[in-house]
Amino acid sequence: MGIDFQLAEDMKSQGVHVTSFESLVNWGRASSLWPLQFGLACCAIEMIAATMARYDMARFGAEVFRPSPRQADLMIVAGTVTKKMAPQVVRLYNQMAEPKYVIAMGACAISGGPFKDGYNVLKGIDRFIPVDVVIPGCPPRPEALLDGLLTLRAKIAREKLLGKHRARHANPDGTAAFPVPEFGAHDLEPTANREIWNPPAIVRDAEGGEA
Amino acid sequence: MISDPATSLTSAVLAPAVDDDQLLHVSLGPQHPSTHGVFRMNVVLDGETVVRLKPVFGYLHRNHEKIAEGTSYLASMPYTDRLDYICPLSNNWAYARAVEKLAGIEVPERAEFIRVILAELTRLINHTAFAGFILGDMGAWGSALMYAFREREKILDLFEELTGARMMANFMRFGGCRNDLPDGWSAKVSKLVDEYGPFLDEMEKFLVGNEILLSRTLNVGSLPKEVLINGGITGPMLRAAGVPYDIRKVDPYGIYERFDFRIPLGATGDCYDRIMIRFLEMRESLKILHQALDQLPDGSFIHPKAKIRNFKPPLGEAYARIEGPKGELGFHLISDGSTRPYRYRIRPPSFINLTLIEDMCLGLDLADVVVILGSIDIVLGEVDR
Amino acid sequence: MEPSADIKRLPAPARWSIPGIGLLKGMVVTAQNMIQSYYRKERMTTVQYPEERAPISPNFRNFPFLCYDGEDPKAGLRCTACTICETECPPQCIYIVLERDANGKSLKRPKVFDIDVSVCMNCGICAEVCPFDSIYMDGEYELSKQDRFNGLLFHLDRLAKSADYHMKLRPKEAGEVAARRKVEVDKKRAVQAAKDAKAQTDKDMAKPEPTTKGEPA
Amino acid sequence: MTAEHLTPEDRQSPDSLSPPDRESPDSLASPDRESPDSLAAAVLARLRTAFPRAGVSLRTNPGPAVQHSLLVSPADLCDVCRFLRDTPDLAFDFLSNVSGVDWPDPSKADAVAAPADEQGTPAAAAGFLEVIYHLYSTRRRIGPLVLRVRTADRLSGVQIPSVVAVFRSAEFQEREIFDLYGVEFTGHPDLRRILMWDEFQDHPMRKDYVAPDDYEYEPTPHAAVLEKAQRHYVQP
Repeated sequence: MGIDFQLAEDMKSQGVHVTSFESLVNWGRASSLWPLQFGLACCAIEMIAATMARYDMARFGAEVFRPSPRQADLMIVAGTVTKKMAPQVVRLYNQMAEPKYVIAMGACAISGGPFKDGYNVLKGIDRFIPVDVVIPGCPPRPEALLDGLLTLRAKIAREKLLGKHRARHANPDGTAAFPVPEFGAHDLEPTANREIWNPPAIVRDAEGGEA
Repeated sequence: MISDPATSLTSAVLAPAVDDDQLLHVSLGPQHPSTHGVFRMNVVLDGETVVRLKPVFGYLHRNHEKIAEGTSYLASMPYTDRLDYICPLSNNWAYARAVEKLAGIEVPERAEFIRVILAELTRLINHTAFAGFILGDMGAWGSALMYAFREREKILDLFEELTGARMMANFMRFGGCRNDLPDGWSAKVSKLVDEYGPFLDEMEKFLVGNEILLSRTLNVGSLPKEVLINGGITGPMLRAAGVPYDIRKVDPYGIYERFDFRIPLGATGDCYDRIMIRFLEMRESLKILHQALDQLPDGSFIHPKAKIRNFKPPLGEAYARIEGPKGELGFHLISDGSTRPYRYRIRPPSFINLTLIEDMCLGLDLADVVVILGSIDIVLGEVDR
Repeated sequence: MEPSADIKRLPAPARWSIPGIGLLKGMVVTAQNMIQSYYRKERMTTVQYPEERAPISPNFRNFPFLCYDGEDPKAGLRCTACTICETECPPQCIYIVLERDANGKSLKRPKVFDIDVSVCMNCGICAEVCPFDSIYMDGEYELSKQDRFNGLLFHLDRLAKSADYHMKLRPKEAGEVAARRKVEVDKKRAVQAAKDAKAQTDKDMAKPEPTTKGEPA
Repeated sequence: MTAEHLTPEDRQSPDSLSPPDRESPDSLASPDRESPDSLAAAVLARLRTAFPRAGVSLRTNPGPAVQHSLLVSPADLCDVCRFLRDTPDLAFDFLSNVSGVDWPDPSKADAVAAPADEQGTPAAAAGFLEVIYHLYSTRRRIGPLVLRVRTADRLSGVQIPSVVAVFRSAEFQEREIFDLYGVEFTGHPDLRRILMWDEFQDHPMRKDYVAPDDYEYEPTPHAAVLEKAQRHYVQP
């Protein structure tokens, strides 16, 4: 179905641009990712710094921070997600229209980070919503956020619109909304969405090494 | 004179003028562009007028105090960076000071100078970013913040060169600092300090006469002095109302007694004063920086007997406070003689400065709430800890 | 005496002398900034990131790496698996297992050395407390991944970096460390040599000298 | 509208916003600064004369900080605070900090804040919760004056009178202590959980709190975390 890459390049040199519908759609999506204006903690300051003059996220078409989830394509989870905040984050994600992407920026959003032992800290937002790109660091430099954005763009460019491995948003049966956890007496209920959160089992031998 | 400042305003909280079903209940936050993070306010409106305002906290409650009670004294130092994440070095200093008080550690002179320089640079960062953020709250999202962050990046580059991180410095140690100043660093700071005055002029020209800013801030959110003191308000908020209370002067710590600077005061304590007082404080910070850089002595940057590992302060407790950029930042530590603090409590200025937010907002419009919240200058990492 | 206020104000009518003059003044500042951004260096702040990178201070620390001497990352590893960094690490993102030989004797090197960079808070305490000059902070920051579980748990092979890399990253610090280590190694070598020589002389002393005797005249 | 703003001349020069010379910086310094170790004892003497029957005793701090404290019985707390605030020559008008402390082992509490004389209340048999107040005087520029109040026990006798009616700044801090330690402040106008959600039932800052188990994926565990993580390990 695709076009021969070499042929396309040859034609480009003669001024004829040929592309597949899929790459055109993906190019459009990747080039104007509007993030949700949503800062949680320290990483949000670096996120703001990334949008400011020095790093200028506008060069990647991602400077239009939208205060409403309905208008946003990208959720940058920038900071610690506490258990008290987690239902709101999931709800905001559910309110975003497909196609939607999530960047977990910084240690806290990925895994709870330095605060993971806290009683009110969620150990990674990937327990409740699918995360596309993770950016380690505490906080990551603004350049690292831009690098994460480029990783996401590369991922979007490879997305399939049809077939078995098509993207979630291209699948009519795919879920767009994920269950929102409820506040329990001691913890969130449920503590994770088992459908999307399946960490690898850690196997240790008697000495503690990896078996 | 108010006879009992604590109760005068709580009793003055107006009874709703119309029937309850006529009132509009609005939840501002936790995801809201002008709540400075994940802060939430449940506002009850009669038309546009605020008749009730209840802040809701805890969306960024990261259990710093609990984590600190389970780990060594040193390991809490990088966590203090993440309290008020706009000014980590002030937090470092407050914590280091509390531990030094708890264990009776002396700090060498050079380290004190380095600390003063860093704390005042942090104040510049905070107040500059404040000016950008509050303009964003008034609808000028963009220009002011861009200028503020442009200058902030210059200071962050200096921090990165000295401490190794743009924001999370983890720089101070009990009895000094982690490392000495790199070659040529103080010359760079001098250059920055020289260039900062013109930037402040530009920023003032940009803001001060602006009619929109004036009409949004004049006579908005002021309270009597006695009420503010009783409500635990500290920092620029209190000084904007004309109370000469700055811990650098009234309870001097470090080497602030050696420097010549003034405490700028406001008159009414409305939002306009709160913005302007920060510009004046930045000018004073520049003065302190000039003096500190001129007098910077040679010597050791850390006490030679300072311990990094297995640090055990003696039995006892200590409360130490510094004048953070947002107000009085205190640490209350209780040691039971082991390597871990028995009680580790932070007195967060942002949190306690919010005590009177309802009193400030009552009877004003919803749009004023956003400006008042911005003028309090909170950082959620410190509010919820 | 109540101190006077520093923020002065004018009575109301003066404020409205020319409506909008304050706004215009602000706009002049914006216009100046815009125009200057084409020719004044301090106003041209944008760094065209993926194509060019702003100079980053050699002091910048992001994640730790393990330093090894020589060519072989396994043999030259300075780490002795003492677990000081593991215990001091504030967010507990380091995991070390000591390697032992068949008899259970410590080989003084790590069998497993994992750092979970999805937890690491870049504080640098591990590098600060390491007594063996083994762990240092790296300046690498372009580490975004699509998979947290496989991409962000760094094992020994990913963490080990040569002393030359350290030297390139932070010449000043690495130079000092190298000089100190050289002195130590020399000292150790001298001590060892002295010990060997002593052992040799002891051996020689203990033994009678048959060679000279049996030597034909 | 009675709006005013900066004079145009004021905005000309960089230092224009500051008046030339208001006062020398020294005038802000303390007129009568007392050393912190004598402060608690001096205040205690005043309290003894004012409230002869109040349960107030001195507790010494063994550490180098020498911030001695006054142990106040819960019943007298509000009267003592109001006296400290309203007496002109004391004028402790600023309640800076309120800390909660959990003492399951009461002997530890007495080690940190040792009874100064025999009059000090004998150590409680069971553990208790403690609330510590740090008072300052903005007018006299002295402090901190440390007050401590103890609950009867850690289970049901956790009531302490609220000082919000005297110091507004205690409002959110008392709510926080109620939330995290479970001290019930009687008379507090709005005693609800502040940091945790309303349905939450535990008091997480207490020493015996057990955090929920979410240690399924811990690739780098050791010490206490290792024990928790091991429960989720798959045996090879």
